[in-house]
Amino acid sequence: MLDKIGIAKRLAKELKDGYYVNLGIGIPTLVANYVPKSIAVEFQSENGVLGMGPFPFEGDEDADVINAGKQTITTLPGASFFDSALSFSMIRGKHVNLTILGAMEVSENGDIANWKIPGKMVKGMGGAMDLVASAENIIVAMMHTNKAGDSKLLKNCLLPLTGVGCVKKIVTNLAVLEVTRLGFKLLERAPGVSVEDIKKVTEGTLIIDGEIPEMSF
Amino acid sequence: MLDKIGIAKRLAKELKDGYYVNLGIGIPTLVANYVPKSIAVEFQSENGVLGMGPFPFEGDEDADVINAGKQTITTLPGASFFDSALSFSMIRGKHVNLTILGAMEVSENGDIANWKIPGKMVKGMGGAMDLVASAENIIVAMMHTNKAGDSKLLKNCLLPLTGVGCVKKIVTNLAVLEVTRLGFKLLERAPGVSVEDIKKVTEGTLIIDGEIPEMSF
Amino acid sequence: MNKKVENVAKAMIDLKNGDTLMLGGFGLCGIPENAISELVRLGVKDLTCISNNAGVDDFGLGLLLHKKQIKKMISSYVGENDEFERQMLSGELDVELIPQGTLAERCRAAQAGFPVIFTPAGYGTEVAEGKETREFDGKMNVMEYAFKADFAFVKAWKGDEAGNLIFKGTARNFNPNMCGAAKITVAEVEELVPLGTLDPNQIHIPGIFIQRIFQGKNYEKRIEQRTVRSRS
Amino acid sequence: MNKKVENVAKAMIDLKNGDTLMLGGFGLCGIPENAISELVRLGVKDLTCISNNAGVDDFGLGLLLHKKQIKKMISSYVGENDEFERQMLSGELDVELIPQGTLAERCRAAQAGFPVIFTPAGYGTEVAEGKETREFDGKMNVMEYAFKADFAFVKAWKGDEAGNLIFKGTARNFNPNMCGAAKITVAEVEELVPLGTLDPNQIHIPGIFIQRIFQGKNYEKRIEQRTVRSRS
Repeated sequence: MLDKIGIAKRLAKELKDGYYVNLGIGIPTLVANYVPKSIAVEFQSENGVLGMGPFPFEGDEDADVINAGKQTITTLPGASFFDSALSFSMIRGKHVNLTILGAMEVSENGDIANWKIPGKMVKGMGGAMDLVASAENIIVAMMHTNKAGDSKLLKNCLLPLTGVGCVKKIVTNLAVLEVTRLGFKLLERAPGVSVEDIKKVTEGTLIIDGEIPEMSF
Repeated sequence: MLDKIGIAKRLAKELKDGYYVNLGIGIPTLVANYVPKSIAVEFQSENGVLGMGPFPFEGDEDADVINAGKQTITTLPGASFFDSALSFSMIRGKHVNLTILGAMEVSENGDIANWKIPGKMVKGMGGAMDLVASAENIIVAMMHTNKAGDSKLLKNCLLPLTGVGCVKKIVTNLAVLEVTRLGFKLLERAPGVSVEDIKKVTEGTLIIDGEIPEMSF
Repeated sequence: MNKKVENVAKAMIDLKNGDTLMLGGFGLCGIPENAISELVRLGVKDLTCISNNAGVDDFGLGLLLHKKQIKKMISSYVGENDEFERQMLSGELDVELIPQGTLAERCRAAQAGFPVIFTPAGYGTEVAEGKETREFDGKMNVMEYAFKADFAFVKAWKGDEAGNLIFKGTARNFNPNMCGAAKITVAEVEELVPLGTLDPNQIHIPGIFIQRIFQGKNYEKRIEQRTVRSRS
Repeated sequence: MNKKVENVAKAMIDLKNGDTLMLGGFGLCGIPENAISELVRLGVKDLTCISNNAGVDDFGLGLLLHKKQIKKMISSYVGENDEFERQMLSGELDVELIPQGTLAERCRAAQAGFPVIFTPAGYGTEVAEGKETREFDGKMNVMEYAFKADFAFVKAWKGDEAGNLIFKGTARNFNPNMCGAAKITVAEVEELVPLGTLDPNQIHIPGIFIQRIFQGKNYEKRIEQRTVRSRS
């Protein structure tokens, strides 16, 4: 079973040389720490920066340079700042190559719910609806089950949707799965996790085709 | 009767303090030379400059700084350069206060034709269609008649239209006219021109209400 | 072309109860701090505020919420504010949540004179409920209207009396898109520089979109999430 | 993120007959001179060119027209070109004239992922013939589609290997709006500067919209209308 850092490390393997990547809040943010040295990627943050670097050294924080999580950041050589409209032109126009974001639920046809729980305070969708509506390569990073132990990989989402039929791949603490026409196709198991373990906590259709390899890092 | 410079001088009286103005090619361009000293106006050129100044001194021409007529220009303090989309945001978004442009024909309901003569080489509408479709204050500067002596102020335009119901005022070599619901309302006569003279060469409905004053400069 | 006004009070002399306001900023970054303070001081009520976020409890739009001056918020994310939550759940505050890119583009549409946009964002979700949807090239889109607002309050880094603006870093965000998107756009700047100082080639927003500009003061620029790494 | 290619030939290695090209520039100002020369050298045919103007007889797109490489032009103004006129009147050349603001925004729509725009420009004229029209707020609009193009060729003043661009003066024009509006955007720059040289706050177009960039050469920058005043 993976912890959050393990999920982030596995997600980092999805990065390809030359990718522009938008990372959501939470586990996805950690992915930036594990970019393979052999490739160049640039991180876009929808509040208006491309080419984000690490957090600033203590005392170097600039209130005017933050990411979409409102965290103080730095920029790398080649970075640029821009307005919100141009930022979403990058997203809507499919110039961002990969979006990694968290979710409360994903359905077997690729629907995603990650912004609203009826009866609870709604914080808003932020840029998530634009991202999932347009990105061609969307990977969800999440725990396989919620705190109550219920599967988050469902036949149909129960929560209000963020986007329809958009998720391509899911990396959880237990597995890597691809969203196919027939359901969740199991691609990899987390170390020490069996196919049976994954079956038990996957409510949506799970496709197991041959031997399922254990993840390698 | 006015010459081109006279028309430009009369047009300059339409400028108000604080106006952003787009001047078309031909007579309208001359208006920039007669801005009253008491007011501040800024000239916008749709190829991407605000705050145009006079032509450069000989030898100072910069191929990268031109106006929409492709003429080399200079800029004044407070000028800015921008892309074509933002330029037409200024126009379509009604941020430009006054547009002065030439015309081949104007109809009594404010239609304008100024871009195409069937059978002749069509040069294109350039920015004229955007300007006339959106500007709230459009003044046409033209000769009252064409080279054949026919009226250019018509009941209906005969040439393909550039825009519909958009012209507010017309300044010709003979008169200043306002486009009203009932037709062309004669506001002023050019020096030495009688109401009869204007009647003769105005094909569209001409409204003469009381004494028509001679233009003053 | 002098758009300069003496201070923030002069800049909003004709603002009234019930007005619709656009306010730039993302989180607390690039918000028009002086304008917000003046709105609090004026005590204007029943405001509709178009702003990506709603501030925090004791800063930004949170200050207006605290005094119950806001009738309706149009935002994409409002998560950092307890008073907001209380008013929203009690029904005192009307909230319209829309996707962030849609928010930006509805501002830009108003600035650029477009009546509507068609965007895929929100299709198939409750954001699209009651809205026209339409397929183009095999993809469904939602029709969204340009905003209509009385005032836009934006914050820039540098500006001149002609209204030309330059923003800094990610404090740019929605500010340029809101310029000229309301009947009156008021810009507050950290530094009002003499005309001719700004390079015409490097101006982010030309003055034509701005009606009033003033030199702001006492910028706090609060940081919401101070994240650092150690120097070792 | 290195988008740098050695030269213009490498930048258009996969360009082919029948492609649709966007070309920046207004008149002869800010046109991608190197790309145009290479298109002439390659002799590719049946091109559709989206460009505000069509050059003059012996410069700019006029060079391609002269060699009959262009099948169709989509422009707003094509007035300065005798060969253009001849080919158009003889029916050899297909010409679609559209309003300049519509041209800019159809590029921008492609860049920004919008399928269509609704603009008042051209309503009631032959430009609107055969197109959907619709009233919003009492005003009629014409529906126009985002362009689809294979290549966009843009010319910038300065750029870096990441593809970040800065334009100069009115040579900016359509260039930024075409970046990322085609499958492949090729930028040629007068000066390719080392990464990190450009101020992130002053970049007109971030590199994400650019696939290939190269240092151009031998810029002629011809002036179409040399207008001056005497120093006396």
